[in-house]
Amino acid sequence: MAYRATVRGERFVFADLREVMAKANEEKSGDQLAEIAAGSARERVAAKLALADVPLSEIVANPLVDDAVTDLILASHDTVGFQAIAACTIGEFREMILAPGFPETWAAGGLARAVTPEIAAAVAKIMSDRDLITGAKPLRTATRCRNTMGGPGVLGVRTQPNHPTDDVEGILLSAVDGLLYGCGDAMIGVNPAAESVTGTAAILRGLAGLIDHLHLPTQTCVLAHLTTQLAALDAGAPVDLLFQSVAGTEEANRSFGISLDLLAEGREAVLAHHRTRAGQFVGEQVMYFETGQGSALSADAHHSIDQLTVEARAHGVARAYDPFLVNSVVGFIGPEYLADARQIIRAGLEDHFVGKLLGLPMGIDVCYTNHVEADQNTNDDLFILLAAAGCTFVMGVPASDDVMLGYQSTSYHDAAGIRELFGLSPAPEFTTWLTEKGLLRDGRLTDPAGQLAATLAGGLDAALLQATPSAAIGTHHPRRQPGGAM
Amino acid sequence: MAYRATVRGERFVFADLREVMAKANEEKSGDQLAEIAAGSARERVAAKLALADVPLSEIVANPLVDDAVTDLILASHDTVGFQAIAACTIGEFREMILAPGFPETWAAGGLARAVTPEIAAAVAKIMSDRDLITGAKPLRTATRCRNTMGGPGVLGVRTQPNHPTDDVEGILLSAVDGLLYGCGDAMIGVNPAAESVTGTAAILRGLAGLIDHLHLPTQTCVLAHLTTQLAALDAGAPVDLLFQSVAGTEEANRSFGISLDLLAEGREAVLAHHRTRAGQFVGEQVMYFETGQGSALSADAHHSIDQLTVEARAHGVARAYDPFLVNSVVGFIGPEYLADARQIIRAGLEDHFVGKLLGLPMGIDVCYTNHVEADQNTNDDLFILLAAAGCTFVMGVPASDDVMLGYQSTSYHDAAGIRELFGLSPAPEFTTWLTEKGLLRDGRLTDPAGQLAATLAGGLDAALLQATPSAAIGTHHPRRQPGGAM
Amino acid sequence: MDVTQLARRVRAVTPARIFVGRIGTSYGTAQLLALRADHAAARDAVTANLTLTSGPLAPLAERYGLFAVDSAADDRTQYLRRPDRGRRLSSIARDTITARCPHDTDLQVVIGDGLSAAAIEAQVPGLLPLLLDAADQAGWSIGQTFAVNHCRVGIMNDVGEILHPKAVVLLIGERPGLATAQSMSAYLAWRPRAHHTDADRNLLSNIHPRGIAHPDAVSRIIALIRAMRATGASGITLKEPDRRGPLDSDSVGTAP
Amino acid sequence: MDVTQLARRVRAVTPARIFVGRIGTSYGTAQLLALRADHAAARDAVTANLTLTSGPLAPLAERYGLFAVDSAADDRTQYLRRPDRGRRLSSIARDTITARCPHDTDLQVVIGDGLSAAAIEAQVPGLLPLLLDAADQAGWSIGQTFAVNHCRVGIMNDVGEILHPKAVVLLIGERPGLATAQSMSAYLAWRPRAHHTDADRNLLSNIHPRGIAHPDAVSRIIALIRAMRATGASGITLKEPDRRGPLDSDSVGTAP
Ligand code: B12
Ligand code: B12
Repeated sequence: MAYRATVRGERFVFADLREVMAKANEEKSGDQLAEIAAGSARERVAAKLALADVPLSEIVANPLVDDAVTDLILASHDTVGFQAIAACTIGEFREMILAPGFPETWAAGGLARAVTPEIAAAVAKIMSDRDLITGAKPLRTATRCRNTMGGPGVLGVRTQPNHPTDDVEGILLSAVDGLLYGCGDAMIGVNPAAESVTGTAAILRGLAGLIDHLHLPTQTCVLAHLTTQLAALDAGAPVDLLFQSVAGTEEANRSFGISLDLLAEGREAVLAHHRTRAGQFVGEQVMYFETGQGSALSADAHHSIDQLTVEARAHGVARAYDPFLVNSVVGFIGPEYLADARQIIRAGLEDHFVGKLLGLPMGIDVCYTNHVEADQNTNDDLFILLAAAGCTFVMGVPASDDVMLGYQSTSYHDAAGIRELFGLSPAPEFTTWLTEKGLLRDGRLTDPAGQLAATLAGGLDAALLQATPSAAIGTHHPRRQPGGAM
Repeated sequence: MAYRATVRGERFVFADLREVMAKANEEKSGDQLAEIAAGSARERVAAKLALADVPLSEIVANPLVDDAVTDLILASHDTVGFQAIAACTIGEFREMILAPGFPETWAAGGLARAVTPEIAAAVAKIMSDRDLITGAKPLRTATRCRNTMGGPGVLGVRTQPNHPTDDVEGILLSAVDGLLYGCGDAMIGVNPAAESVTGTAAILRGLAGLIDHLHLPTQTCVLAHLTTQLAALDAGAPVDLLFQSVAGTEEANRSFGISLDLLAEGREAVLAHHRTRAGQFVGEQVMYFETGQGSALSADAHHSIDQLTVEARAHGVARAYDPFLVNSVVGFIGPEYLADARQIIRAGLEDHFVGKLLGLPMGIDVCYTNHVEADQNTNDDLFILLAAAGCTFVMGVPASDDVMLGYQSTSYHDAAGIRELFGLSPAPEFTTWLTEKGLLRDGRLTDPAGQLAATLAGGLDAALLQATPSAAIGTHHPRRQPGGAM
Repeated sequence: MDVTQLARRVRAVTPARIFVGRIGTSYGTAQLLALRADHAAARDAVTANLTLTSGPLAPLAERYGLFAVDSAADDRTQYLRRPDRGRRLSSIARDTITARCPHDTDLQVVIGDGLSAAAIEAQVPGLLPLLLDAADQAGWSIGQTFAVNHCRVGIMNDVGEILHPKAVVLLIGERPGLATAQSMSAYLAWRPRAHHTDADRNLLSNIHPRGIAHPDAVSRIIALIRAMRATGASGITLKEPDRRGPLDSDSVGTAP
Repeated sequence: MDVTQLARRVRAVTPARIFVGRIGTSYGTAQLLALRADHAAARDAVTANLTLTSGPLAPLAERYGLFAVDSAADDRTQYLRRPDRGRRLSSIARDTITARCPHDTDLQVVIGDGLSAAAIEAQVPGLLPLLLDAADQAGWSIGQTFAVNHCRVGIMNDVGEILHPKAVVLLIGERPGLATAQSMSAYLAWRPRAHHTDADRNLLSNIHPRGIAHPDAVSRIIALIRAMRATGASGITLKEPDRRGPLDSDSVGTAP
């Protein structure tokens, strides 16, 4: 079915929903790369006008691609709740979201599950940045693992203490530094440089040791491939959160080496494992997903769907597995998908809004690479906009510089600073811990006393022993071993 | 005196302070147009490094240009208070500003007057966006005219109800619309299309009528040339605030048709006039200034000083006349000075920080023109960043579209939305008025009842009579007369 | 009178987008997208070039022998980033006007695209004949009108230096707004020359259908020229004469 | 142990910028500007081109007869925006390697600039000889190593289609970070061909002075190749062998 709109006398025709969705997007280099972007500002507005008049039911009735992700989305669609909004157009749905009272309806009626990813993407396309921020702010979803994320006034921080050779001591030291800034409540999550089962297990054990010895109310994660984490779990390593990068099409997920079944199996395995560690968990959300505009196109698996819509579908995948946290790593890949500061900021606000509307515990890795037209001021700006939008969590990377992944995110300093600026706190359990340890007073970081450093360092040494039990008796200090493969 | 720095083995030399100041700036098309910008990212960092090591005393001792503005700056410099910071380098001064306790020192000791515009500009150059925001937020300066601006938790809004032919009815209707959004507390300020004394007087009388008849606790301003406003004052029109665009060099001000003496005389005239209207004013701040990066260069009167520094000097000019409000109209001129969204956002944050550090009641007209690479999302973003930074006031333009000046600013909607998002209020006197009228309840806009519209419209008609007394007896409805020249 | 009646009153008196309603604190979808559409149109206006050989200006060019010269800006892109070039005539332009225009006239009219060629195309055909007729009736000698591509206001100085007219009127396209891209200004200067700044100029802005109408604009331009002739100066010291004041043509007659 | 001692411990074990102190919640000025300087350097690294004819790679090119071909990306700017082009060989490149490289070898090594030619210049001179020697000692037939300008990981498919090697090792520059622009990856694939995705590949990343050292990298690459040879597959099903595991050369010997 074709869509039409006229702008100042000029008529524009769009062949199908996929085309009108793509052309209604704000400018993105990735959509241009895919050769599906609007050719002019006028065509873009025309597509927005046409899209605004499309009823939600029409979007649900016309899947953009026929694959397993679409099946999953439709299977998990709350068709009963959907009746309340099915007749709305996208333009009306935007107004409904921004009108007073919507957050209450959304929360009370569980409207999130009535919204499909494609609907969420479509409405984001016709929203201004302020709409995306105002719209997202009141939509909060609380989740629980070893602590509680998403509560009111909480801005979580996942620390990312990566190391170029997965050296456990280096990792733990970075994590401890984060604690001094009140960071790590969302998770201490390490991306391993090596895809090795023993390396992954060693990091998992080291992090668990830190948590045990410091009595830290937070959860850990090692972001190896899901299959590697499961192998480490089989080998006896403690897994708090099972991670996987997910994309918005079946084919893109295949290029990531996963299937939806694998995700389901992995989740079951970790839930079972958690039951063996009774008493450690306050909830049953055990999955952590990362997404980001461009990854499907990067795998040439986007089926000519625009990157905002594919990203929303990735959120749809994540939602089906009841995640603890979901993270769009927004400027991570490079200029081929988001060319500059302006596109990164827009994408960050879109992904956050879409995730929130879908009911996800959505966080954003506010970041950029060194081959894109952006800099740390871009990060400062987007971080503050997201704090205003009520973002669930952000990243804490030492001085913003990830020494293994080669990109810049938000730092421990940034996170602490923005929390102060907005009067936001870490997760409640974590806030209690920080306050008890004397690291936080009246919501402000303190200058920690020397005694504390000793405690932390003690926890660290104990954790190191736990990571590599052999190190306790061997002559080699663990850091002298090549981390990833030890 | 030459300045030097080495970046990764590469040596950079800067001939003098003016060069190091210019090259330390973030990228701006205006500095490139003036051929004084850094040639590469490395040179820019080198200049920042060199500038960070310059002592404040050296900056004060080496004026960048010898003119009346410099004389004014030096004459009004608090050299005694300066002793406390004179030995600091710019890098140390940045750290002092960001350290806990600085806002208290600044407020208590009146440190603002010890800081010269050039020092404020220099420190802004080595700050990140987050620094500029965190640094500015606690530095608040309260001012008084017919109400109180700058108090804690207050975000003021100047409405700008312009009209292409200065039609008083059109202007008042636009102003009334703003009131329904809680806007107009900072001022109702009209830019006239025509530079006519009678036209200016008519608008001044119309606005005063609105205020009288609605008992509005706010102040008005007609932004004609200062000499035109004074002629209207002489002709008996009521002037609350005397406006003038100011620039950072004597020569640029001359191209604006003003001198420092003229500003002083104008201020005295309005103060005298206010004494004849006793009881209407809660304070003696009677000046309103607008500035903006690029205006000196536009008049070819920048003396090869970079636009951030010249802008700071314009703030220095404003400060000398004890202003009620100062406004940097940040993206107003065009791409020759600020090329795109990124440059506009950066300049807005810089101007706001510099003004605040200097002790000004600083507001920002968050705006862009249609020949620049920016759009309304840029405005949304910068507005929110400034709200986080504690900006004194912003603009309220009907649906963002100034129908006379041809540019887009922030709208009544935007202002109301951002106040809600951040929990900020209008000036206290104005909040009371809005609450009494039933326009505001618990800090949220209400849906005004029909009765209210009648009241407003009644005030409007009465005000119109006041604007052009002859209209009451003549046959012409005022709007049928060519506005500016009537 | 309720809010709806207020809104009706509004549309008669101002093009401003007031009483448009709100959803929470946001615009309705139609309003939001209308702003976007207008923004797209305004951006197009900035990049359009001026044409005398076809379109609405062609008959006028024919009638008044108009021709176009270039400023020192190479193209539209450079023009936007280099206003200094838009303020200078190219050397060919200098030669052309030296050769083709009478010098030392009472009035020299110049047309400049400025930031909106669309404004020129929309306003000049109506306004220019009225202006030249009025000047003629005032008994002033009139130069050869010409157009400048990629033109800024400062071009008046070069025109003054080369042709030595008494008064220069520059009809130039204002930057396009969302409400209209057809707004034109008339900038005026008395004996403009190098180093004249804006403090030495006067202007009338917002000449367009919802702004100043052509006959009104012309009588105000003429009144300003009279005032310049009377005082021998232009700029900041000269306020736009009150229409009932002593400088109005009715009271002062046709000379100066 | 106080915070200063912790900080000392840090510098020995990680290049991460930890325990750097704070002013309020901001960086100290020196730290802030150091990050800016490193950012400027990283951006330079992205735009640099690979050279075999001079600089650190020249002796190596001489010794191993290295030559360079181009991907389908025209230049650095296009390369950044068009990864699809960086994944294909230009048609000249296809002809060149068809003609100059032996086909059907056990191991084909390819060098790609990727996002950092500096990484290649810093790592390849040390690593390549060790790698080729080790492969030789394993008794594998080795192809003619060559370099690809403006290269993406996906280029391995074209190489596989044209030369039909068993294993391909692509040494490619990772995107530069602030800490180092010298980090290189080795991507591996077993019989790569069209439509292979990243799920069919393995890799070793962070080969640089503070990451994996050359001898270690080489033994891990060799171990991965052995594993590929043993299983006849690469990619997601193949985890990097444990260094003490059954696939280690010590225990499995030189074949496969
Ligand atoms: C960018 C990146 C990504 C991007 C790739 C998209 C893109 N167009 O670039 C995204 C976000 C999609 C990604 C995803 C994953 N990545 Co990754 N990624 C990187 C990173 C940070 C930089 C790569 C780089 O500079 N490439 C150089 C340029 C020139 O190559 P390119 O052709 O432009 O891009 C290709 C490669 O980046 C490649 N690639 C990226 N990641 C991975 C992972 C694997 C296993 C493979 C085979 C290929 C691959 O995919 C791109 C398209 O072909 C590296 C870290 C590093 N320091 O290298 C990690 C890294 C390579 N990724 C890693 C992992 C584990 C993954 C995931 C498996 C995570 C997960 N659990 O799902 C997924 C899935 C990868 C897959 N099979 O597709 C590990 C690999 C560990 C190992 N030794 O095997 C690394 C080393 C670090 C890490 N932990 O993230 N990744
Ligand atoms: C942009 C602008 C400015 C900019 C000019 C800088 C620049 N490089 O463009 C700034 C912010 C500096 C400015 C300042 C002022 N402006 Co102004 N400005 C405008 C605006 C919005 C657009 C002009 C335009 O599109 N120009 C077209 C392009 C092609 O010209 P340009 O060569 O690129 O730019 C030149 C003109 O803009 C000119 N210019 C701009 N304003 C003024 C004002 C006067 C009196 C003169 C003679 C020239 C002038 O200066 C530029 C450099 O030569 C108009 C509104 C409108 N709708 O036109 C008001 C307008 C022209 N300005 C006006 C006024 C009153 C002023 C001020 C006197 C205000 C004050 N009290 O100080 C000052 C000082 C002007 C001066 N003498 O220098 C009035 C003029 C009323 C009248 N009929 O005389 C207008 C109509 C509306 C308004 N109230 O702001 N202005």
